[in-house]
Amino acid sequence: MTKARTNTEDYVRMYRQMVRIRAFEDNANQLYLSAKMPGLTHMYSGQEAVAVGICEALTDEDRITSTHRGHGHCVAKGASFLEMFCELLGREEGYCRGKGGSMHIADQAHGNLGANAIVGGSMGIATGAALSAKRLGRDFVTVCFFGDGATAQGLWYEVMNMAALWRLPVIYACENNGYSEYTKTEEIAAGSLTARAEAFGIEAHKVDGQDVLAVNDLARKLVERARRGEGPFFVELDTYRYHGHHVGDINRDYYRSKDEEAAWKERRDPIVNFGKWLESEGILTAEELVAINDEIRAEAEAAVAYALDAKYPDAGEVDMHVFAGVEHALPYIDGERT
Amino acid sequence: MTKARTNTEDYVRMYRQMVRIRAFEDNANQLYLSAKMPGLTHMYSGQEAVAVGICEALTDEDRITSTHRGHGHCVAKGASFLEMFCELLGREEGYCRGKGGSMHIADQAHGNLGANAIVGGSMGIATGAALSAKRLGRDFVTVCFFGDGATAQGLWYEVMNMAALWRLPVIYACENNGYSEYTKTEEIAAGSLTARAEAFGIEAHKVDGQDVLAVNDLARKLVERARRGEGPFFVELDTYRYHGHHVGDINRDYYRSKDEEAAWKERRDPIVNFGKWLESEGILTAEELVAINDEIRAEAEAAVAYALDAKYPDAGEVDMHVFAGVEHALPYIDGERT
Amino acid sequence: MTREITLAKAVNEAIAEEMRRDPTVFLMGEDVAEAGTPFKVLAGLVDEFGPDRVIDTPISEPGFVGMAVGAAMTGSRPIVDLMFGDFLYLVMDQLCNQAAKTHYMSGGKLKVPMVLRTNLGATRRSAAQHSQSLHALVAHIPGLKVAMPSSAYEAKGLLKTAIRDDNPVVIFEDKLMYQDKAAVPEEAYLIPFGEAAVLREGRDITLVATSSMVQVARQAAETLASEGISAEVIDPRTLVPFDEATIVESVKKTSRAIIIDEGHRNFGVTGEIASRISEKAFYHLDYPVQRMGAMDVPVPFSPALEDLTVPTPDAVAERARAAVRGELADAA
Amino acid sequence: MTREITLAKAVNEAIAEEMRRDPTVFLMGEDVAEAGTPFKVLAGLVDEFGPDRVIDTPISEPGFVGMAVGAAMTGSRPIVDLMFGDFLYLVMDQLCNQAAKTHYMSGGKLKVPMVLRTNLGATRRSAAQHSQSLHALVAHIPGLKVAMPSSAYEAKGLLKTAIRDDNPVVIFEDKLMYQDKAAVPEEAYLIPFGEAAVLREGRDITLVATSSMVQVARQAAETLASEGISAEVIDPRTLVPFDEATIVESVKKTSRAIIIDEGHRNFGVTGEIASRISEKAFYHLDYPVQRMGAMDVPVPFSPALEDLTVPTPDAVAERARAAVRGELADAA
Ligand SMILES: Cc1ncc(C[n+]2csc(CCOP(=O)(O)OP(=O)(O)O)c2C)c(N)n1
Ligand SMILES: Cc1ncc(C[n+]2csc(CCOP(=O)(O)OP(=O)(O)O)c2C)c(N)n1
Ligand SMILES: [Mg+2]
Ligand SMILES: [Mg+2]
Repeated sequence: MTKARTNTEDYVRMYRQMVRIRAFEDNANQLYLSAKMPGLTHMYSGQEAVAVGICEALTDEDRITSTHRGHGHCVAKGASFLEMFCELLGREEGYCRGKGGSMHIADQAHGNLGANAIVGGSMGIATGAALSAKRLGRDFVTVCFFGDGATAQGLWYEVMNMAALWRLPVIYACENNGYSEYTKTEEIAAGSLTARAEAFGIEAHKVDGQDVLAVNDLARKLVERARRGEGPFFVELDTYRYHGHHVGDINRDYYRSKDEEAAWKERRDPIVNFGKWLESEGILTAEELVAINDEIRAEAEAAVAYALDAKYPDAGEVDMHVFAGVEHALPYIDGERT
Repeated sequence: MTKARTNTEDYVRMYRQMVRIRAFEDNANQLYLSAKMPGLTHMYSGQEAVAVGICEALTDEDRITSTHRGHGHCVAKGASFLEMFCELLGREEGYCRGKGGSMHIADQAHGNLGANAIVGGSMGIATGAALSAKRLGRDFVTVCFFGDGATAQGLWYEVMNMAALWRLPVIYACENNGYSEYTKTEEIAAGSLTARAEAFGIEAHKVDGQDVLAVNDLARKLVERARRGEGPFFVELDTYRYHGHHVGDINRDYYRSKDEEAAWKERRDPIVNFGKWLESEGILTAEELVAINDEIRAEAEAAVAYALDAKYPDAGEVDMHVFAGVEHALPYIDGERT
Repeated sequence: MTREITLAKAVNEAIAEEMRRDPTVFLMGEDVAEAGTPFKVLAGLVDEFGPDRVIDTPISEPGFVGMAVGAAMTGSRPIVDLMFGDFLYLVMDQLCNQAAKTHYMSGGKLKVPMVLRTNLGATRRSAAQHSQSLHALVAHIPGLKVAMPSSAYEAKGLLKTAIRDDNPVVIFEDKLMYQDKAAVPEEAYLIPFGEAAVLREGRDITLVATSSMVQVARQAAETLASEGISAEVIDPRTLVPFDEATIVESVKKTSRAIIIDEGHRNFGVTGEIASRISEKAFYHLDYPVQRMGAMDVPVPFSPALEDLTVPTPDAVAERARAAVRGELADAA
Repeated sequence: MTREITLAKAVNEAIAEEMRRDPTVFLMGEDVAEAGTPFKVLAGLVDEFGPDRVIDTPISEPGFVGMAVGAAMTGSRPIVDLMFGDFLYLVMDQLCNQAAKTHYMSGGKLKVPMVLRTNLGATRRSAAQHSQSLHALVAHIPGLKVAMPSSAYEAKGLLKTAIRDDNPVVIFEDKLMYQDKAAVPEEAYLIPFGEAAVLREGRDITLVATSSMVQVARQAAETLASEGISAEVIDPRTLVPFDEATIVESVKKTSRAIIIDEGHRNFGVTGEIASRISEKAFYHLDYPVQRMGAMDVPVPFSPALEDLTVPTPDAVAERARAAVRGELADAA
C-alpha cells in the first residue's frame, strides 16, 4: 500500500467513503431481494477504492460522468444517502424527483453529471464538459468513469482523438472488473487498453484499483496536471465486482467461479485492507473502525426507512421537466401558448 | 522502386490499370466541367498506385469496399468504362442502373461491394464480409479502403477489435492523402494511425502509396497471409489527391499551396515514375507507353460518347429494387399482395 | 398439434428451426451464447450450433450491425440480437444508410438478407434509456421491413418469415411478454408479411393495435362486450408492408376506429395508420379516428409516473365508449 | 429596414449576432472554420470569433454531438453543424438518448441548451445517402424541439430563437435554398416556436407545407388562383412545438387540406399533421386530407428518377383541383 497522504483526516474520510458505498449497496441489494425496489440495479461493491480514490482528488467544481454501475461514483462525489435511496425508490425527494432511478442518478450540486444506461454513453458528455471548461476559462477537470466493456464503443476513440488534439482537461478512468455482463474481458477486448489510449498520444496508466491510496495518489497527480493543461489522461484500474452483473444475476457459475469471487473478497477487499493499514499505522483502532461501520450502517438504514415512506411524485409531474422553461410538455407540444 | 514481380505481363497490366484510372478521372472531370454530369464527384487522380497495387493482388472472388473517392478502386477491381460512365450519368446501363451514381458504384461480379458516401460507412461491411468468408469456409479476403479522415469514425475501432479477436481475413487500407476535405490530417488525427491498429493487436504497415510495386509487393504478402488465417492487417498508404476534394473545389489556396501540389505531381506521380521504370528495365519502350495511353484514352472517350447517348431508366423503375423479390415497392408497402 | 409455449421459447424455436434448415444463418449479439441474452431467449442455441454460429460480440452495436450487413451481402443470413430497442439509435446509420439502401443503390445487384431482432415496451421500471418503443423510426425508412409480433404465435411465424426474407427486416418483441404463453403449432409454419390478423370480430368500433397493445385492446374489447359494445380487434402484424385493405374494410363496417401503439404518439405510428383510415374510409367514419400512443415524455423511472405513460385497457375502453356515444371532447 | 439576403447569409448573421451577444455560444463541426462548410454558410465567422469559438472537428459526428451535450450541461451553448441531414443516423444516440432526455431524467436539474443545425432536401443529384429529409425521426422524440425554416427570414429568426432556447433544438435548412434570397429586416428579431405562419390566405383549400415544400405550395397556390381556386398556405415553422390551432382553424374554414413535406410519406410527418386535422376538424372536412411526401424509395441518383420522388407544384395543384372538385380516387 503506497502512502499517498500524510493527512490522517483524509485517510479517515476515504475509509468512511468506501464504507458508505458498501453500506449503500448492501441496503440497495436488500431492497431488491425483498422486492421493495422497482426495476433492477448494478452493485458497485468491491470497486469502492476506484470511486473514492479518484473522487477524493476532486473538488465539487470538478465534474464526473458515471455509468449504470454508478452508486459508488455518486456517493464518492458527495451525495447523500437520503436523496439517493429516494431516487432508487422513485420518490419525489430523490435527486431526480424519482424520474431517473438507479441508472440515471445525477447530482449537479456535487458535479456528478449523471449515471448513464447506455454503455459508453457519457464519454462524449465528459469530453464536452472538458471542452467547456477550457473554452470558458474555468479550471474544473472532468473524470469519465466507464467499464472495460465500454471500451468496445467507438465513441471513445472519437472523443479521445479530440481530447488529445485539443489537450482537454479530461481523465478517462476505465474500471476493468474483468467482465462485461456475463463475458470475460479477454473475450471482448483485443490487444491492450492502455495502448489504445497511447495511440492517440494520450498518457496512460495502470493502477491497482483495490488500493485506495495508490489510486488517490495517481489521481491527485493527474488531476493537478490536467488542471494545468497537461491532459488528457487515461487510467486503467484493475478491480472486481462482488455481486452479479445486476442484482438479479444470482447463478453465475457458468461464467465465473465461486473460487475466483472468494479469492478477491478474501485477499483484495479494498475496505478490509485499507482498514488493516489504518490500524497498523495507528491511525484508527479496531474499535474505531467498527464504530465507523456501525454509524454508517445505521445512517443508511435510517435513510432507507425514510425513503420507503416518502411520497411518490404527483401524477401531474409526469409531463413536467421534459423541456426547461416549459411547465407541462403535453399542451406545449400541441402548440398551446403559455 | 522495389521490384515485386518478375512477370512483365503483370507490370504492364498494372501500368495499364493506372492509366485507365487517370483516363477515367480526366474524362469524368471534363464531364463535370462541361456541366454534363449530374451532381458532383471526387477524383482519384494521384492515388492510382494504391488501388492498383492492392487490387492486382486480389482475385475476382476477393472483395473490396470503397469510398466516395471510389472510381479508382472500381476500375482497379476490373470494372468496365462503359458501365461506369453510364452510372455516373445516371443511365440504365450503368452498374447500378443509374440509381447509385458516382458515390455508390458497386460491381458485384468483380467483388466490389460498393462505394459509400458515408465516411467510414463501409468498415463494418468489409469486416462482415470477412466474417462471412470465415464462417462459410470460403477463402476470399476483403480489403477495406478508406481515407485518413475516416479514421476519426468510431466504427473503425469497433470492427478492428472484432476482426482481431476473431482473426478475420480483412485488410484495412488507409489512403492517407494528407487531407480530409479542406483540413490537414495532422489537425484532425492525434497520435499515430499505425499505433491505433497495433493497440488492437493488429499488424500494421506503412508504405509509399505512390510506388505501385511496393504496394503490390506488400499487398500480395498480406493477402496471402490473410487467406491463411493470419489476418487482420492494417496498411497506411502515403498518397496525394491531385484535384480538389470534389470536382467543384477549385480554389484551394486557403488550405493547401499550389507548390505542394506541383511538387507531388512532378516528383511523385505514380504513373510517370512507373512508366520510367518500365522503360529503364526495358519492359516497355517510350513509344509503347504512349500507345497504351492513347489506346486507353480513346477507349474512355468512346465510352463517354456512348454513355452520353445512353438511355435513362424508365420512370417505372423508380420504385423497383427497393426490396429484393418485390417488383414495385409502392403497392407492396401499402399491402397490395403480389 | 398445438401446445402452449412462451414467446421466448417461440423465438428460440424459430431460430433453431431456421438454423437447422439453412447453414448460412447465424446469430450474433451481446451475451447471446452461454448467457442466452439477459432475457434468456436464446438459451441453449449455442449448445446445438456452437460458438461459431452463435457469436458473442463486444458491446459494439454499430460495429456488429455493420458486420451483419457485410455478411448478408456475401452469402450469409445473419440474425442480430440488439439487447434493447433503445440501442437502435446507435445502429441507425448501418441499418438505414447501409442495409436499407444497398439493394436499391446497387440497382438490385446486392442483397442484404438480415434480421435485426430487438424489443420494445415500458412499465418494467427500466427508465428512459431502456423502455422505448422505437419502431416508428425504422418504419419510416424505405428498404426496411418491420414486424411487430403480439404473441408467441406471431413471434415464431413472423421471425421465420423474416429469416427467409432477402431483405433487412427489423422485428420488435415486447420484452414484457417473453414469459407469456400462447398456443403454437408443433408443425412448422410461416406468417406472411403484410397480412393483418382480425383477432376479434365486431360491429361498433375497430381497435387497431400493435405488439404490446394487442393485449390491451383485447382486454378493452372484453370489457366493452360486457357493456354491449362490439369491438373488432385487428393486429397489423407488420408495419412495412402494411395491410391497409383489411383495416380499411373493417372501419368501413364499424365506422369508428382507435389506433393503439406503444410508441410515442407524436409523429409516430398512430398518425400514419389514422390518416390512412381517415383518407380511405372517409365517407364511412362516424367519429374521428382516435390515437393512443405512449405519452410524449421520456419514460420516467418512478412507478407512480411510468404507469401513466402507456395506454391501458380502461383508457381504451373509455375512448371507445365516447366514440360509440359520439361524444367529442374538443373536435367541435 | 429590410433588404434581400440569401438563406446562407441569414444563418450566418443569426449565428454572428448570437455569438456577439453571448460569449458562451460556440460553433463546432466539420470544416466550419476556414472552409465555412462546403455550402459556405459559415464563411467569415472564424475571422471574427477565432478558431477557439469556431471549431473544426474530425469526422466524428457521434463524438462531437456528444461533446456538445456535455458542453451544454456545463455552461456553454454549442451550435453543432451536421454537414448533411443524412448523418443524423450517426448521432441519434447522443441526440435522443442523451440530449433529449437529460433534463427529464435529472428531474429538471441539468439543462442541455444546444442547437443541431443540419439540412434536408433532394434533387441535388447527391443520391441516397446525401439527400434525405429526416426530420420526422427527431420530431418523434420527446425532449427535442424541431424547427423547419422555409426562407431566409425564418432561417434567421428561428435559429436565433433556437440558440437562446434552454433545450436541444434541431433545425433543418433546405440545402437547395442556401442561395435563395428573401426580405430580412436589418434589425434583430426572433421568431417564437410554435407559431405557424399563414403565408397566403384562401377559402377553398389549405395547403400545409414545411421547409422546402413551402415554395412548392406557394407556386401551386399561384396556379390555382389563376384558375379561380383560392388556396390558403400555412407553414408550421416548427414541428415541435406544433401550432395545431392555426392549422385546424384554417381547415375549418376551407374544409379541405393537403399536407406537403419532403420527408418520406410512410410513417412520417404528413401522417401526424393529417391525423390531427382529421380529428380536430372532423365535422368540417368535405374531402379526405391529402398527404404528399417524398416517395417511399431511397433517393435515386439518376435525374430521370430523382425528380419523380419529390412533390412538385403541378402535382400539388392537381391534387388540390381534385379535392375542390370533390373527386376521390379510391376512397369509395
Ligand atoms: C449501448 C449499450 N449496449 C449494451 C448495454 C447492456 N449492458 C449494460 S451493462 C453492460 C456491460 C458493461 O460492461 P462494463 O462496461 O465492463 O461495465 P461493468 O458492468 O462491468 O461495470 C451491457 C452490455 C447497454 N446498457 N448499452
Ligand atoms: C459520416 C460522414 N461525415 C462527413 C462526410 C462529408 N465528407 C465527405 S468526404 C469527407 C472527407 C473524407 O476524408 P478522407 O477520409 O481522408 O477521404 P478523402 O476525401 O481524402 O479521400 C467528408 C468530411 C461524409 N460523407 N460522411
Ligand atoms: Mg466490466
Ligand atoms: Mg484524405
